[in-house]
Amino acid sequence: MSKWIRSNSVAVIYAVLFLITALPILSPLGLPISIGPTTRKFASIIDSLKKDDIVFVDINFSPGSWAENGPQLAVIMKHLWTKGVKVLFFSLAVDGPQMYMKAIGQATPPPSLKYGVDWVYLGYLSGAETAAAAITKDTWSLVKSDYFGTPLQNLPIMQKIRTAEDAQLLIVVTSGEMSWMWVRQWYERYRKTYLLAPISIMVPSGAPYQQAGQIAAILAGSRGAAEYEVLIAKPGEGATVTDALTMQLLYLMCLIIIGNVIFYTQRKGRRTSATGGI
Amino acid sequence: MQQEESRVVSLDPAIWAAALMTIGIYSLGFKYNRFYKFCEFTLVGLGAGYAAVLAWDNIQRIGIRNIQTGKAYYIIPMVLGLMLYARYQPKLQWLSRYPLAMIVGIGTGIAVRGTVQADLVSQILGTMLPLFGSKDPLTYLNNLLVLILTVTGLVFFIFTIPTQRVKGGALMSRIGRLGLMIGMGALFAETVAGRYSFLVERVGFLLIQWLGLR
Amino acid sequence: MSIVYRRTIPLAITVVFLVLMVCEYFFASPVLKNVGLEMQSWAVLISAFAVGLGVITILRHHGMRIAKRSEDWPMSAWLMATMVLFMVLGIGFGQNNPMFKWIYDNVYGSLSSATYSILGLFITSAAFRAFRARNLDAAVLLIAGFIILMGATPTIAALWEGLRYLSGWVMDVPTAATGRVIVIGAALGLITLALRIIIAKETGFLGGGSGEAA
Amino acid sequence: MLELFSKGRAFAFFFLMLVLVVVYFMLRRAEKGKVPEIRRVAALDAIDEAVGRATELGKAVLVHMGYTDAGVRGEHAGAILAGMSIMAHVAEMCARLGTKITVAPAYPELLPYVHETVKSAYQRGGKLEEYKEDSVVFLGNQQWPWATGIMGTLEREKPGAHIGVGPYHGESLIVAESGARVGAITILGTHRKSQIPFFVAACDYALIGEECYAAGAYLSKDPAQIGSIAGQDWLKIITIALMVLGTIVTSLGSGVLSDLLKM
Repeated sequence: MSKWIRSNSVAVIYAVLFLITALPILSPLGLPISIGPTTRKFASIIDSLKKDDIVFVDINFSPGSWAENGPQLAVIMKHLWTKGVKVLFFSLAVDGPQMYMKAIGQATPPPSLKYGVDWVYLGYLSGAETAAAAITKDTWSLVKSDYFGTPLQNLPIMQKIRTAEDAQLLIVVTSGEMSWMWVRQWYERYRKTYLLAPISIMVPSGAPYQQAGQIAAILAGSRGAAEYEVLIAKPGEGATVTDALTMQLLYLMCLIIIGNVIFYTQRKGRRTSATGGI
Repeated sequence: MQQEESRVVSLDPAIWAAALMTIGIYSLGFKYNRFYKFCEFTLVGLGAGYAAVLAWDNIQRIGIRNIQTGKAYYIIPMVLGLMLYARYQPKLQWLSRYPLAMIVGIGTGIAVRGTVQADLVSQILGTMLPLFGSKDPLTYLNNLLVLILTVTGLVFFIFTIPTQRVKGGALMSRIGRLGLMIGMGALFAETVAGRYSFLVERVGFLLIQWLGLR
Repeated sequence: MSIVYRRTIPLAITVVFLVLMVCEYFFASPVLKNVGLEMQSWAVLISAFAVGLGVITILRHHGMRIAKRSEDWPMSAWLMATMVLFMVLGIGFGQNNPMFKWIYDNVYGSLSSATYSILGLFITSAAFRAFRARNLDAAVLLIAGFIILMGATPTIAALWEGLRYLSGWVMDVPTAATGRVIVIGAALGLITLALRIIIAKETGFLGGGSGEAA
Repeated sequence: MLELFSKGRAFAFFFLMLVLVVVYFMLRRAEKGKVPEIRRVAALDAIDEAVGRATELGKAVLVHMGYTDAGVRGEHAGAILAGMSIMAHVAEMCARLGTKITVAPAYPELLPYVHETVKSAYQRGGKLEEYKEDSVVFLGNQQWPWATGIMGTLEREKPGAHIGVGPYHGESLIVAESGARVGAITILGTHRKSQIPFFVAACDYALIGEECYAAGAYLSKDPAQIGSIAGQDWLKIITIALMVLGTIVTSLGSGVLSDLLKM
């Protein structure tokens, strides 16, 4: 048995990883988490919105990054619903509509809010940065109707929205490089608040923008979403993903320790340079 | 990952296709097999087909539409594009080099021009931080550390000047290398969590949407 | 003479466009800006034509395998079939064709995201191998990585608040310096490479071997 | 004078000119016979060793030049060309030693150059008859198809050496780890700082940033090209000097130098 494990060690490592990942998905563990300062700042900015303030939300990701961006979008929606603000959703990513539908299924708006009055979704807008420039400069010139085909003149909410000047806040939920472009198109041009909810591997690249104040706060991936869920007491998928992540990371740390123990007790094996030959 | 009510295996062929393909790719983690090969060949085939679709779209959008709207000189890049195919005609093979040379020139130009501002000037600026002043002393210590590690790191990469023979050169290079090791370890670990979340998404898809286990 | 056609002229074209793109970036000239933008869209157009070369390469490669009845030739046939099918659907019926979309979402999309998420497996085995304290450098790599891993684990971070600051420090100070060293070095290296191309010292990329056999 | 330049790019332009002048000067100096001594770069020396080892074991060599969606017309063109130089060198070695080589470029526009490079390497080695058209494979120019294809190719060919320099993105670790899995000596390099740690962790040898760009010059052993690397080194010294000077000036409360750099 132990011989078999040794010769198939990689396969065993992977198999256990799958098990560890599956466990919290099947039954959430509710592991404790601490809430970071940027998550607090992110939430407090949304919290400081007044009734009838206008918020732009770019749903800018695809199914592949749902695990990170989905819980973010859902928890942001849940928080927005409680503030009585008017929300303009749109997507600069092709798969945006699919993601909007999935998120709103999880963050169902309270019955007091009406589509077309309190929020609207414009669907996918092609053209990346050009589209960003256009929707902020003159929303009505870029789109004529919402995602479901209703002309803008029939949507009460749209009577209040003509340009970015009407809005107080932009929230971008994204898995891509489009976030830096929004600094130019939103913060630099209109000097309005910009909140970013990226996947976690993008967080370091966003740090300089945050330091410079161009991005007001960054919500870091699924973990940020989980912290946010705890903060506003609205449990959601972020906690599940974070549980799984915790288990995976603990497992990896155990593996690393085991690897070192084996290395020091045996001191043999394939001779490779330890640090990529540098 | 969706909170679906039904606790049964999915009957949707789309979900089945997606699930089987996912398992096929994962199977490589355990052993190379024909199922993986099937998935691989499917993806490579579809990828090449998709590339062709996108390319055709670009030819229409940039080439044909511009010509139709009066920018007749877009004939030139169209002809240049066609010249690439001269490669299949031994006598005219050299013709295919010209459009290529042009793209290579444009690309290298774009690479070089962006790098000076973003990677040289702004990085030098980023290092020029005060070492004393009225703020928290820890800030200045950190500023100094960044400066030291950047300088020694650059020294470590010097190829032709024998830094080892300069007094203190060997030590600087050593510190630089250790600094690099910290950075590499940290950058690697930093991305681990991000990469795992994609695995969570896929496993969630398999367990919940496909098998209906929750 | 053939060298003039085959090497000198292409190299000259590369250099001209390289310099043009660099000038466009630095100088405030509307004319240059327009020319630069136009050239970039020419490049997109020419590259679109190049995709055909890829398709031909695939058809030849796998066609040959089928003709020779090489091992597993039906797989090659399958690859060609998926490619052609996707091309016909996407180009002939448009990217909004329901069948095209179905394959894109459920097969192409699933295979792609499965491949992306297999990173979760590979990063585990890579970390298992790499994070071993074989010598001082590797130990430093391990410690830095471990601190970041602990900081990234929500439960551990919840137990000890200080960890968040420690891992923040590792990212902000030594790792920032590492990033800077790499970026500055790469920028200098890139410009040097471009200069070697401009003065025809580095021609390895032109096809036909490196420098000396020009 | 300043209005000639786009806003905030004047200093960068002069810095670029300085870089070019210094490199050109050192290059000329080396051409005239003052060739600098170059230190060994383990990862670059390892390329020759790896090809040699693959030959001894009767195994093949797999080479690629990374992946980026814009190909050679985009911002990563330089790194791709650096990868092409290494590929040319490896092809030449393989032709000389009679080792099977497979090149898998992710850029269709480069296919003609790659074909010609491999073919002429065999031609120069006097082994044109051994050259096979299918030593260049195309696995598409889309990220995940290409990465999947590389994984599969590695598993099927079980090459002895696996060498790649160019831009790499999310697929970097997949490519590196797959090489390690099949026991190939894996030597990968990139200029993208976010992917280098993966290569350092998973490869036998990793080429870091500038080492990729210097590879062509280093492997060519051409004095002029090595001179250019010396120029690059002197620029590092100048950069260090600027940083130290800038820190001192800033610490004294003056913004002169930072204003100059932002010019």
